[in-house]
Amino acid sequence: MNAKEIIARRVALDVRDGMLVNLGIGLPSLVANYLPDDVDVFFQAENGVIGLGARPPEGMEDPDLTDAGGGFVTAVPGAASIDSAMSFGLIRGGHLDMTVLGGLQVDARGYLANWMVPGKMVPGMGGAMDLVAGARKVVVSMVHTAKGEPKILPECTLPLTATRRVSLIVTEMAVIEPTDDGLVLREVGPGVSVEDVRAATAAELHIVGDVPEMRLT
Amino acid sequence: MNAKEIIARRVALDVRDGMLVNLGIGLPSLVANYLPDDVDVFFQAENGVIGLGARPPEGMEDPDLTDAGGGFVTAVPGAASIDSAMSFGLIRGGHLDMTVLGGLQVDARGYLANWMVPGKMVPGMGGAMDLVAGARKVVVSMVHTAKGEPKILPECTLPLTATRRVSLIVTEMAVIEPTDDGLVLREVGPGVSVEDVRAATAAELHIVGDVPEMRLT
Amino acid sequence: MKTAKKPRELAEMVPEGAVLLIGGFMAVGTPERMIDALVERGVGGFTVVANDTAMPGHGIGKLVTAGLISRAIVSHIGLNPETQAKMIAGEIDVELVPQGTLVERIRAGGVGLGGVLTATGLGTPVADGKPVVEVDGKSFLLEKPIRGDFALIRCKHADYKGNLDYALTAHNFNPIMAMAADTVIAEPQEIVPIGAIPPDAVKTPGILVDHLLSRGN
Amino acid sequence: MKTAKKPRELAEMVPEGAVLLIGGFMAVGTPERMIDALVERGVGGFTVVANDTAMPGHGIGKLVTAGLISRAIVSHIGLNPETQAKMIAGEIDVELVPQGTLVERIRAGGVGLGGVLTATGLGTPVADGKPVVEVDGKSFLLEKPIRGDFALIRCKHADYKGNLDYALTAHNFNPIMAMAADTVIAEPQEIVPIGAIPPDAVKTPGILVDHLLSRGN
Repeated sequence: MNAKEIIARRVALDVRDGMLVNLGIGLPSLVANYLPDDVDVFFQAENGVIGLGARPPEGMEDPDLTDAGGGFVTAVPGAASIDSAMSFGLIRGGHLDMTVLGGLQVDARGYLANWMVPGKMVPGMGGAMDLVAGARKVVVSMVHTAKGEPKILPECTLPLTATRRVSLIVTEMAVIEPTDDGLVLREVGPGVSVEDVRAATAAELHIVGDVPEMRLT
Repeated sequence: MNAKEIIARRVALDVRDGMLVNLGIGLPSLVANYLPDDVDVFFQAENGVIGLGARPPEGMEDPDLTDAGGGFVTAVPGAASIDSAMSFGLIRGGHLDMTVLGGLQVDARGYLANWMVPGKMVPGMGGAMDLVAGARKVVVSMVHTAKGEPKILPECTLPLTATRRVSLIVTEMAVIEPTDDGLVLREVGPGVSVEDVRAATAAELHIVGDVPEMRLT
Repeated sequence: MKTAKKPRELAEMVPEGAVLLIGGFMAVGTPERMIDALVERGVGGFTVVANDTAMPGHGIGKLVTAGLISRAIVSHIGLNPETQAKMIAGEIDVELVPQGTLVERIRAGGVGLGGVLTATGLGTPVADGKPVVEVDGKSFLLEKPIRGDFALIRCKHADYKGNLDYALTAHNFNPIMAMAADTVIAEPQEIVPIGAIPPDAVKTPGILVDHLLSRGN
Repeated sequence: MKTAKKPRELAEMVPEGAVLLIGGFMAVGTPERMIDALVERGVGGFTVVANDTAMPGHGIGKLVTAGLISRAIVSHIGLNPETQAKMIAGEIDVELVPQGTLVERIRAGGVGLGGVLTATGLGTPVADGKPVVEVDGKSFLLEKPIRGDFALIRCKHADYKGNLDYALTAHNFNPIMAMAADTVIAEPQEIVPIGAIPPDAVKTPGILVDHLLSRGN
């Protein structure tokens, strides 16, 4: 099982029945593939649909129905179209139960940086800042290191996405919860030791009792 | 012709083709009766309809379609339902071309008081403050005096509705325009002299040249 | 899938002293059966946020008569002499808010904004004690967000997912209030199958709605 | 009754240096024929306010390629390398705004509010130089309203009165932008008779719309 699948499977376990969930483009979008059948959730795409469905069958694409990455999608029964003011009203107003976002860096305060690398990559923040500021639960899903370098740092060196603490960091090596006391290591990845995680993490990790291996189903 | 009809007829002459117009309850609502046939306007009721029509035929009332006074109305072809946020968004955002409101007092600054008499009548401002603050053209339509006492004063003694200068005051005796230089008497009522108007007005009136008698058709 | 609950069951969820956002404009678009259930239960001390207190015997007027309201945040009480009498007697604390400001304050509460900057009310008693913020040389009142413990919503249709639509001038405050309360109770005129309200016709997405009022009592 | 005008006629109304609000999200819900007409005309120096600059060859991307944009106020440019290159070369001045803040700033411009108070962007580069306002002990950024000289709107249907509706995720910024410009030009997929869009289905009332793009070129 590759890193991305581990991450997506683990995040999927935190999705509860009845939630409204936003999945970011890329890795986060994989989470939808691993939801248990008995979990009934609405996926939201910030460009304006509640009740996002899978890719449509060939030839049935509607140019007026895409996800936030611009890809063709379907709408599930009971879906609703909304404009951008309503979409971000729901996000900012705390009506979005969970957002799953990619990350470039997360720090000991639980602050996320995921929208620019000065002088190198300035795509813009899109909806990321509103999502991190407003969603009830913010899950950062990312591979643990970038070219061997830690992405979980004492303090982000990249511009922050928000100064709100994220709820959970899920990587292929660990599940980490930012708390008032700093980052707490809640679970380790399959076959990964606590020491492995420490070695790949630049921020201090707090360990409370035994750290279980993450479940993936 | 009674005072109210004179006022309504005179205000109706200022309604132009294509305008979006809000008529207050009572005297202002009479304006709709005197519009020339060739003027195509949309009436708006702040409770949520653009394209307000006349009272429905007996038995065809819809409890979900009323004007801002709670009376049954119809909707004209091309009407739109809007919620209160949109309704007042249009008013506050300058999309309403003209509002016609009743008045208790107007003063030399062109400030209107029309929503309460302390200790006596506290109905609440409803939409009046937003209408006066936001409409492009604010026309105050009222009888010139109350029980013989002037209603056009040097300064309002009642709580103001807004500190925005109204566009025009129309009474059965006069058409008065508040300007940077004070109140300018633009027209006199049928059979009314400039001196009659001055005698019934407590605020100073400026006269520029000959003051014509108001047209009523 | 939402469940539909009987009026009595829903009324019992509402504790003494709760803050209730109640839709409607002079009882048009007001959830009358929910109000009847609250009156029958007799628990009160409510803070009611609404456009107005309607008329005795109608909508919110029934809560006034039953003595269940201790505070009212409204734009208008002019058509309900009982509200005025109780206000003068000190039985109901009335805060009068301009209608456009009121709906925008509720929207701000629902969409996670810190307040509303409006010119409406400047220079009037509405401005007393409120901060004035300058933006590009213009002055605006800073009005605070409003949220409720419960929103009582009247709608035309609800589907089994809780998606709502509204009819004509019965929209008014309903779609806005549906965003701004911890628990949202909708009283539909009809409950229809999923899909009967197409995505583009949904005005309140079902994820905002907690409970539907059942057809029967 | 509105008149429908040819793309060339409408493009000629747009002067050099105009501020254009352009609907769409990665070119979904973007008025492509209006953009083609602007490219063909070749007058530029525009400030474009939009969610993003799409991709080369699509929507706003065509304005970028043609060199008609001198300033862009957008939430995302990540999918258009030409925008990034022109930004680095100093040919386009790019202001990046969080998506929820951007749409709310445009709404504020349209509905006459003095600004937007949002927690989004606090503690990030977005906050640089902006006032922070405290409300009940919480901090919010004060973001200014945005208005355009023109709004270019894509819709599903328009009727002869200019009432508009939208489809699925092609709503996005369009209904909000239709409130916030001096001149509003709508590009409908279909023009339909009055009444074909029922009052409850109208999302942009015709009184907001100045011009419809004709069916043919």
